[in-house]
Amino acid sequence: MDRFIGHGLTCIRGERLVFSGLGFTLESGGALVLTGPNGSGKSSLLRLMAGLLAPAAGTLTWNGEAVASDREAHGGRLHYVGHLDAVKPVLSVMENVAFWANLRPGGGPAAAEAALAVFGIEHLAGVPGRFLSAGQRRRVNLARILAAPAPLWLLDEPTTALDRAAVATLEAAIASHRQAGGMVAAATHTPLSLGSAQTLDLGAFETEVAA
Amino acid sequence: MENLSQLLEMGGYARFVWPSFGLTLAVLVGLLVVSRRALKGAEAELAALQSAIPGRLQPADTADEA
Amino acid sequence: MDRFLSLVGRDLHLAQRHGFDSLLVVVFFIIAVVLFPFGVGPEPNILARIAAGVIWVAALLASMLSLERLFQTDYEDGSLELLLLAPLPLELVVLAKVAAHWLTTGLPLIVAAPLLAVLLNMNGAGFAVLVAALALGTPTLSLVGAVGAGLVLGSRRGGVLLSLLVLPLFIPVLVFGVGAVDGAIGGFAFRSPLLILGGMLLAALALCPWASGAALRQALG
Amino acid sequence: MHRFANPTRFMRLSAALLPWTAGAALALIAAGLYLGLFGSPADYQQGESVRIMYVHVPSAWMAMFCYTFMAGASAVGLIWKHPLADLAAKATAPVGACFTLLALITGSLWGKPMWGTWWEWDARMTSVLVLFFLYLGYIALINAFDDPTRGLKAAAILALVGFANVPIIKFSVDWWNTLHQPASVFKAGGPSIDPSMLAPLLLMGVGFTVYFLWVLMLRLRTEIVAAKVRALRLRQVRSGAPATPSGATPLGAKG
Repeated sequence: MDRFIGHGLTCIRGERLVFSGLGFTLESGGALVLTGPNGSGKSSLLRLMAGLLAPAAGTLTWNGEAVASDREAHGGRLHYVGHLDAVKPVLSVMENVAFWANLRPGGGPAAAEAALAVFGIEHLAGVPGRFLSAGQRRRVNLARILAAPAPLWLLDEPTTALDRAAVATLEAAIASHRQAGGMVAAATHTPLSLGSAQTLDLGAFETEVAA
Repeated sequence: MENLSQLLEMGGYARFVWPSFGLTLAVLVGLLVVSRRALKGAEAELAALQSAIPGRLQPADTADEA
Repeated sequence: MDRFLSLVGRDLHLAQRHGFDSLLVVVFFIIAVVLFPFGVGPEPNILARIAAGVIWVAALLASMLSLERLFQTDYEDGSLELLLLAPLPLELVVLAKVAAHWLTTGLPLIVAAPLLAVLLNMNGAGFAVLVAALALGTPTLSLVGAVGAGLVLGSRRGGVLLSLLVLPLFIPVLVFGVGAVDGAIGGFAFRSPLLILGGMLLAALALCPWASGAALRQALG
Repeated sequence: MHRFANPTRFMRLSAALLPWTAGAALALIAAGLYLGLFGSPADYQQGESVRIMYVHVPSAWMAMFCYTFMAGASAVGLIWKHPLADLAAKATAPVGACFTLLALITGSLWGKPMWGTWWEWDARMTSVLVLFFLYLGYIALINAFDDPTRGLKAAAILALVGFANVPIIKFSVDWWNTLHQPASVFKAGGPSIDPSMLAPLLLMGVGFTVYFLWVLMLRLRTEIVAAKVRALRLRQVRSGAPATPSGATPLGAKG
């Protein structure tokens, strides 16, 4: 049973205080949906959770241990899907996914192949990234997170450019990830149906401008 | 008078000594003027903004830490 | 170690798929050196006198030109975020990228240098030392350059800015690189400048990945 | 915790100190100039041209001092994340660059009658020239980003990397210089310096330092006021109030 807890988090981007005093608790099997208007800090919170951004105040702990104390370990237990798909135009779909899978424990070519199949892009395995549509690139990026296991998924607008069927596939993937004891935090403004998810409205933590 | 011309001549080195002192003073005064003007400009902008924004007189950013 | 090698391999693979664009750097290096005889005249004595300096300065400029792309493409397509989150130290990621960069740009420069030394009528005694000095010096350039390349990510005018940041820091490598070659040609000690170049490489190996990692973190933070 | 670093204390302190530093700087520099021009003898070798020393040497001191100060402030900013330290480093850079430029130009004006050339590739002048490039790089980097805090952080790292390099550059320039010019015509200052020459030199040195503090406070106040202006503009944008026409302001990175 893993526990990922954020406490009293404050985020400053540039000179703007994005949010302050924010807390959350995620446990194995749990899901956290981030909502709020543009600029309320959904992406910032996900980057904070990933460790890409350091909180200006507050702590993030994984099973009681501060995330900041061991960045590599934290990186190893999470998958982050940001706004950019990290698909290299000159590498084939398979090479793209396999590279990221190989960097992590438990990932490999076989897992990469299975992940492509889940998102219905196995027929594109040999196609270089530059020929892909936006939706296909997004599916390659999502296949990446299936290709190596990690307990925590951080998804920033994962449904961008996806069609109905692909969204359903993603929902199913998230459901089975949670069933296996994984946890998910996702920012989205299109409805993504995640059973029994907590919702965190970042609009509530919006604060006055800081100098 | 003789002293003054002697001073100005600088033992024949006038064209090296006086530019050195002159340039140093010019740069230091110039830097000071530019810095002061920037400060006055910023302060004027802040004052204009504060009067343009209705409501609180004292902006939140000068308040003490939370 | 496997992951380190797979990172190096990926960058080499990418370079190869791009048709070894990086070899253009070597072409730049050669053209830059070839310009000098047109500038200073074709007299063999003069060319021989300045050969080491010209080759080193051109090598400095060539490796600086290629540095801009070191992190830029990964930064633009989101790969850099994922590399930061990979379960291995960021310093190793930087080191892997620098290694790949050196293999695709520094190494070809070393190969081309003796050819240019011939064109510039350099004394034969300097050839071996020139190659040795470049072999010790160009990795230092790549390492120091990686710090600058990390710092300018996301700035306006990355390329010009990078040269302004990095070239002054390249001066020690230039001084001792040329010193070694001139020493060998003039018949005095060339060991100590080579040793100093080696020492600078070790210091750069220890410090630059760390500084470059800090630069990347703040670029993505 | 300096997360919401509160500049009010600095603003109050600097407002109180400004007139004093201004007065002290003016008095010290005036006294130094008087002694340097009237109250000190000419050098038996260099004649009256030695008076250039009273502006050249303090400028060179300040060039080094400002860089050290900038690197120290950057380290404080990086380690303790104190925003005032970052701003202090930023405010120092142009002052240091001015002193470095003065050291170079007055050195050149001194070199012409002494060495017969405007520019001698001697070790000291060359390393000061490189120092000038380091300042230029720092200033260029800090201004190269749309988000001001991003520039501050990048430049702080650069200041430290540059500072670590200063001794290496100095060492390599010395080495290079001894290789290329075994004997210099000019032996700096002589073994000992007469008290009548030391007094104006020290007065100018202290005067320049106080002047630096004066300008630093002015520039730091400017930075803080500018940050407040940006914060107000940001609030204006967010609350949808009508914007005042003057000057566009860069916004922080999007959330």
